[in-house]
Amino acid sequence: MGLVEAIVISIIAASTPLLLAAAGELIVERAGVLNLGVEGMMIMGAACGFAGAYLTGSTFVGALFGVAAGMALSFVFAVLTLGLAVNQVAAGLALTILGIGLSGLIGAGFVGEKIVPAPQLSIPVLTGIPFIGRILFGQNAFIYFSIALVIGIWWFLYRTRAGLILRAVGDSHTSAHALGYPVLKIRLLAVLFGGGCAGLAGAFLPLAYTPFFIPGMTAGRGWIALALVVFSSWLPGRLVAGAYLFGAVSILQLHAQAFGLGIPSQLMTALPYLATVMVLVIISRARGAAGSVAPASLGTVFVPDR
Amino acid sequence: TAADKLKVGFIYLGPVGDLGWTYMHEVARQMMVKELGDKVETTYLENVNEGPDSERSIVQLARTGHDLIFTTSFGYMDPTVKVAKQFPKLKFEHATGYKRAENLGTYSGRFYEGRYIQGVIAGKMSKTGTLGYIGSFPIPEVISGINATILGAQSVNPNIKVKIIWVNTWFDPGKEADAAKALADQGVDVLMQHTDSPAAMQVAAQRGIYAFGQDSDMIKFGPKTQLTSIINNWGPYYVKQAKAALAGTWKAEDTWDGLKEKMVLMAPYTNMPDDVKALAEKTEAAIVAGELHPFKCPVIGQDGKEVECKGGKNLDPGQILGMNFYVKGIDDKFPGGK
Amino acid sequence: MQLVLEKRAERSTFIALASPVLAIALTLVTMSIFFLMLGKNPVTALYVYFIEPLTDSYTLMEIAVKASPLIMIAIGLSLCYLANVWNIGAEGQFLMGAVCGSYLAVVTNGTGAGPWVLPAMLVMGAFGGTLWAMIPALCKTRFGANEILTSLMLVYVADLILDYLVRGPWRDPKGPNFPTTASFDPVATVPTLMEFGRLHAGVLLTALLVVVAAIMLSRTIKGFEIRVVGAAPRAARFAGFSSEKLVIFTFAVSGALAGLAGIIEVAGPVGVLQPGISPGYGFTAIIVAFLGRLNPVGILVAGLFLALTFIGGEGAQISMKVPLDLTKVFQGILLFYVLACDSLILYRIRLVAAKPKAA
Amino acid sequence: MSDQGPVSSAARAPLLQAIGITKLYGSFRANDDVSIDLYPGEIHALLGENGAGKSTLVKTMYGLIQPSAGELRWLGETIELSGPSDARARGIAMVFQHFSLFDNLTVAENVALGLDGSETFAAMSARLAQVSRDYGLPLDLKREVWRLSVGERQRIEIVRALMQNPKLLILDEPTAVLTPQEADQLFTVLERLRGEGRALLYISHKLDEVKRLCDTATILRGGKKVATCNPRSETAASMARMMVGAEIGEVRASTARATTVPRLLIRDLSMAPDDPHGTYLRNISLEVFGGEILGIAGVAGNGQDELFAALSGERVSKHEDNVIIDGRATGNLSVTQRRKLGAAFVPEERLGHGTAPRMKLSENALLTGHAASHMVNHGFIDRPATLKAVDNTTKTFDVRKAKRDPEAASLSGGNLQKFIVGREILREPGVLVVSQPTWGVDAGAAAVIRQALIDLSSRGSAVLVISQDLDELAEISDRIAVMFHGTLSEPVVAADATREKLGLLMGGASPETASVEEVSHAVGA
Ligand SMILES: Nc1ncnc2c1ncn2[C@@H]1O[C@H](COP(=O)(O)OP(=O)(O)OP(=O)(O)O)[C@@H](O)[C@H]1O
Ligand SMILES: Nc1ncnc2c1ncn2[C@@H]1O[C@H](COP(=O)(O)OP(=O)(O)OP(=O)(O)O)[C@@H](O)[C@H]1O
Ligand SMILES: [Mg+2]
Ligand SMILES: [Mg+2]
Repeated sequence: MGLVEAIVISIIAASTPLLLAAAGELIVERAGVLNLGVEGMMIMGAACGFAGAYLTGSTFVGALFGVAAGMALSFVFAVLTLGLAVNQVAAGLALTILGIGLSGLIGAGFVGEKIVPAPQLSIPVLTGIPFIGRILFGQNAFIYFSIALVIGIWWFLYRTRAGLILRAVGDSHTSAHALGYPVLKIRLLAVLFGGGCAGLAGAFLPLAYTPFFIPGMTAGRGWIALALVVFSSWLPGRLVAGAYLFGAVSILQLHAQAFGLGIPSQLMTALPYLATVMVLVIISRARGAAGSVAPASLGTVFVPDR
Repeated sequence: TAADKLKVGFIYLGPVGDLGWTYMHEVARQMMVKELGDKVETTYLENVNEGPDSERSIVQLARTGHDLIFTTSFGYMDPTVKVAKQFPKLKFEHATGYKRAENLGTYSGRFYEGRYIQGVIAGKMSKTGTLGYIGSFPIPEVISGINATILGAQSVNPNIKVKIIWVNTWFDPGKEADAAKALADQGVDVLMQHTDSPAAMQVAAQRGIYAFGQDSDMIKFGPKTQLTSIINNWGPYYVKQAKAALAGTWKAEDTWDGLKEKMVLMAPYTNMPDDVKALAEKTEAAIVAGELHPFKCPVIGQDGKEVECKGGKNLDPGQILGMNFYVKGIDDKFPGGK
Repeated sequence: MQLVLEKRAERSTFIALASPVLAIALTLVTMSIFFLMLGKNPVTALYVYFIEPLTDSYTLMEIAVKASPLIMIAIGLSLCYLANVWNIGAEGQFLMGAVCGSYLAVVTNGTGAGPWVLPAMLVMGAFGGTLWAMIPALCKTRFGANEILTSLMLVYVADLILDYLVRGPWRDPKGPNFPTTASFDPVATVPTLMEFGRLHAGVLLTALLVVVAAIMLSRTIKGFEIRVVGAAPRAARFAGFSSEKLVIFTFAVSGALAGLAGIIEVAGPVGVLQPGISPGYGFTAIIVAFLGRLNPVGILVAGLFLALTFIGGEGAQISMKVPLDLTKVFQGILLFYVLACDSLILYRIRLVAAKPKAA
Repeated sequence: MSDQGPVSSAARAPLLQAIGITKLYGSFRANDDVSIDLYPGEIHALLGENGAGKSTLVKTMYGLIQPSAGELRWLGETIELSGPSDARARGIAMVFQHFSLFDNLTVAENVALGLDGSETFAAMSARLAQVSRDYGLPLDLKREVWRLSVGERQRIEIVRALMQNPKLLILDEPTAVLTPQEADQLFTVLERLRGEGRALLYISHKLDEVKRLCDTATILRGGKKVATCNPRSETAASMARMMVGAEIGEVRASTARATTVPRLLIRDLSMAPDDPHGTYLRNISLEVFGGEILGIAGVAGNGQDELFAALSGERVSKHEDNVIIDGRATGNLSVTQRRKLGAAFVPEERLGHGTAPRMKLSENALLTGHAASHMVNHGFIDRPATLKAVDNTTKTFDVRKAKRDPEAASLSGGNLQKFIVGREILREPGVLVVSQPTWGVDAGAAAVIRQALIDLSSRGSAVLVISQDLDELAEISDRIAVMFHGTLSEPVVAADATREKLGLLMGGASPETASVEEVSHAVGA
């Protein structure tokens, strides 16, 4: 395996949890809801995903557990923000605290245990193709799923009526309500979907990336995922670019260190963050007066008249 | 009765389940409870931030009747000193620090001894001649570990090279795995780490290269991968100090124990040919016997100059505990100021 | 049957006062259930969490010490949020305040410098926070870059800058090369107010800030400007208020307050600059700001209350041997209840019979 | 009541009957036992003051809100509408008073969202193109709504309703934002729909057009039905009397002479829009003399917003002598500085622009009053002064509200507009620029506002009124100029300005400014 190939594979793997969580949050925000609790849902997904896989021996069941855990937590968020019109920023942050606490309690019994990591695809001839073989045909299911998910989201948003309705709800909940769309129900579904994705992203870590569970193992990836949604200007294509950019800089700085370039490691570690900011500034500047394209009702509460 | 029970408190840096530094202190606490039974009552506070929270946490233990308090991270040094002054009747033990008082002792392990053995094994086992080292933060303890490793490796392979990646975290399994992959991708065939999780071990296992565990025996995470592991074995020390406190013989001391006193243990030497294993065992025995010191003078620095030898035969403890140079043979630039 | 919300014509003042009480009551019930399941006495547990810390002068002071930075940061953040400026990088501004303020402590260390050092450090700290906050502010006003992303990313960068400095250039030259500056000289230390304990002058500054912010927001034209820009940006422009200038202003003020909180923590309770000086104050303060309904007095209460749960949680770890995670779960639940009950101030909940679906 | 109804409808069965509809908001009766019958082939007007309950009633008919009491009958059969889709399924379509559009979606997507989705998007788009051609309501399907003018947006709403092939079409104030030509065009469409045997329910404050168009009118006052009549046999005044329950005063004409000194002078003002889809202002010059009201007519979206922003100082120009207020060059001064010079402004949008909706009236008084320094001392707000300003406005302009200092949003549109206009006029500005002073405001409130403008001018102030309502301009202006594509025509004396002439100018027909192609674009033919 050549170095470049190896680096590409590492980048894809490092970007995948970010992509999964951010893709879910993109749908949530497209529906007009800002759920800042991604980190909390991810760590719950990690804890429950590991528990599921450990207890049943199946990565797939583990992933389902992770999805369910993320959804369960996001449901709490939905009850508060949709049902009770609570401020979304505050509820999202509270969700993070709750998720970290709960995952610690749930995961405590599984610390130090180990599972078989998610298998990697192996197709006799294809996987053996030089360079692209491993990249295209030798990854684990999470990675294919993350790509399929983003393509699916793109297709859903721009090619289906349900996606149109979702975008409409995010653009103007008053208009959507006036036309008779169940705004809160649609948002509930979006929030649950986002929770599921965040849970899956969290589950990816102990199931495929580093097959064991440690409290706090998401290490801030939920926050990065949130930032990536902003970075993407709520566009699925750009989300992939953003997640992979972040992953790429994260991995490349490690390689640069290993080559012994002698640059302070703190600067290297800061690179992914700095790169993201700089690219965002460049994009924003190019977009100029057209301004932000955030869903117009993002983060605002909606209480229908009856 | 409760009155003659010894209440022992612990302040932990991470969560008890971090599988690394804090976990090993927790294992030791449990050992103390097991050995001393109802002669002791123990309490721990986990995830205690090294900044403004730590002093309060220590005071809270002091105020709730804990007679012996272990603060288990370097960052707790100043708060521990302060609280020890406020509670002169209580006994304090601070790990890895250097400030002491009448009622405040310090303790740490000579982990570099284990690192040296790992270096010897790595030098023997590496085919590519390049070792990979994942560093958390460039603090003296980690630096001395890297140096000891290289000195050990050079003793069997003078041309050994090392690639170092700093991840700037003690604890981010994903990042540790990424660093391990990067090293493996760059042709490293023996991995060492000075971060807390078993992530690097698992990457090594996937890649079919060798690795060393850290803090605890991680053989479970790499049955065919782990060569050995340094084990932080605080248990006997904790038991000893608690017994001393119970007996009224506790004194504030500076304890810096290594393989000989079994504060540092080596996990079984596995996955290596018998000759390497024999060499490792021989090295260990020599260190235990005091015949071999990893930092035996002359130590040559990266710049090719001999490091001043303050300890006579070996570098003195202060030089090792505060190590801020790389030895010759490490190509990388030394991180941080001199 | 279905629960629906109905907007109240006017906010209910009674519920505004009753809601926290209700929230705490609900939390107590939930916690009691938890503790019963764990086989512990819920009454003791609740006493440990909420009452015990209030019965003792040391913990009372500690509540103030813990709440002080949270409140100070949250007040700055509330100005941002009222103006619809989404600064979520207060943690980074806190760290940079600590760094810039500490610079003076580091260079004057052991030089016998006069009592000007501490005031100058506070100014530098506020300046450092502002400087760091100006990056997202200017990226927003100049290039339209979303401040949520930029301010958040800069938190990580600030953390690494601090790390670099204390491991490299600012490391205590006399220490054994550990990542910390030398302990600050007395002239570079925030004085404590009592013989014992850690209650320090920074707490007074926080109290003063609460008053100033309360007056500023409700009585001054600047406060009005902030509220209008947030509530109705177009009306604000019509009133002659520039939202761009306000982005700069609110970022600058919140950065300054976060930076000030940072240097006070370092020069006060911590006493040296080292990694890990913040237990996430910048993020916790966001919750404090919203829990306090973006109102200075509310923030004061919310900050003290959150500090109480931290210290009560510590007490529970010690005396009941429950894991820290349980405390976090309770904090999360408590926050949810508080937020949920607060929504009753604006809405009333009504039970409605679901209409049968017309075929 | 049936004895008052048109003869033709007696013979046929009603399509939709609302019987005894009552809607409670808390204890407030927005609708109180309202009954109304809608017949196919008939345009039924629903009239009433602001807040009379018209929108509430039609929202009930569209299933958007559930009545507290009463029932709906569809072709004689009692129905319960669980929601708008339910209503649409039966053939009820609605054009909302406040648009129910999605700014960031395209026209086609907006229309698709108003349909049940049983056809593919492509088929829907094709049909949409067909329908908009058929009814002469052209739309650019791929454009996003935020790029469109108000008239075009109204067109989307109407076409969307037509796409449902409705049996009953409800239109809530559809002409409030249309030019006379656009309105005429809409009437043609509505008449055609009536001819096709559909029932139409039509809400409007413009009684003349009701007289022209409608077969029956139901009048609400305070949530109650007060009359059903044949608008053709009533006068506008008699209907207004029923709506208000009292006589509406005539507006007294100005008595002042225009001075020879222009108090507001616009000199060769050109300005790029701040959003890329706004209108360029091109070489605008105008003099407004003290003592006169100068009206600016024009189709919305021809640069009125930009002109207002340039005059108010919400956007400053580079050249200071572009805008001269009482002899002072102010082109580069801020809003606040212009106010200090004695200028005052009333924007078109009441909520969110003229006022901060969730703030109290006293705070909204401060919104523009802070410039005139007596409300602010050394940066501190003088609360009593702001409250006094509210009281003064309330008293002088008869602002009706529930308590002394409520939130702006809790006032009805007409009362809020009176507050805003009063807030500015009580400062006795030397120059007043006001945009759409009486949009969607009922006749009573409109009369108060217009009178106040006239009185201000007669005290010697220069008043510039930007309005789409030609009748209004004719009623109060001394001279009228027309905006088209960012240019301003020479003002003509109001007495000489016929409706037709202005209408043509609004379409860009003046020889020096417009080509034929532009005309058709502007009027959307
Ligand atoms: N959701 C609501 N909650 C409480 N009161 C309401 C609500 N909606 C309307 N109202 C009240 O019902 C009254 C009637 O409102 P409605 O919108 O039906 O008036 P309208 O006749 O359409 O007025 P306009 O001519 O201004 O459109 C209003 O005065 C208002 O006070
Ligand atoms: N959700 C609501 N809650 C409370 N009151 C409401 C609500 N929606 C509307 N209203 C009330 O409705 C009234 C305004 O009704 P509406 O907006 O239909 O017409 P209007 O404002 O009277 O006049 P205009 O035709 O100019 O819009 C106000 O009194 C307002 O308080
Ligand atoms: Mg209305
Ligand atoms: Mg209406």
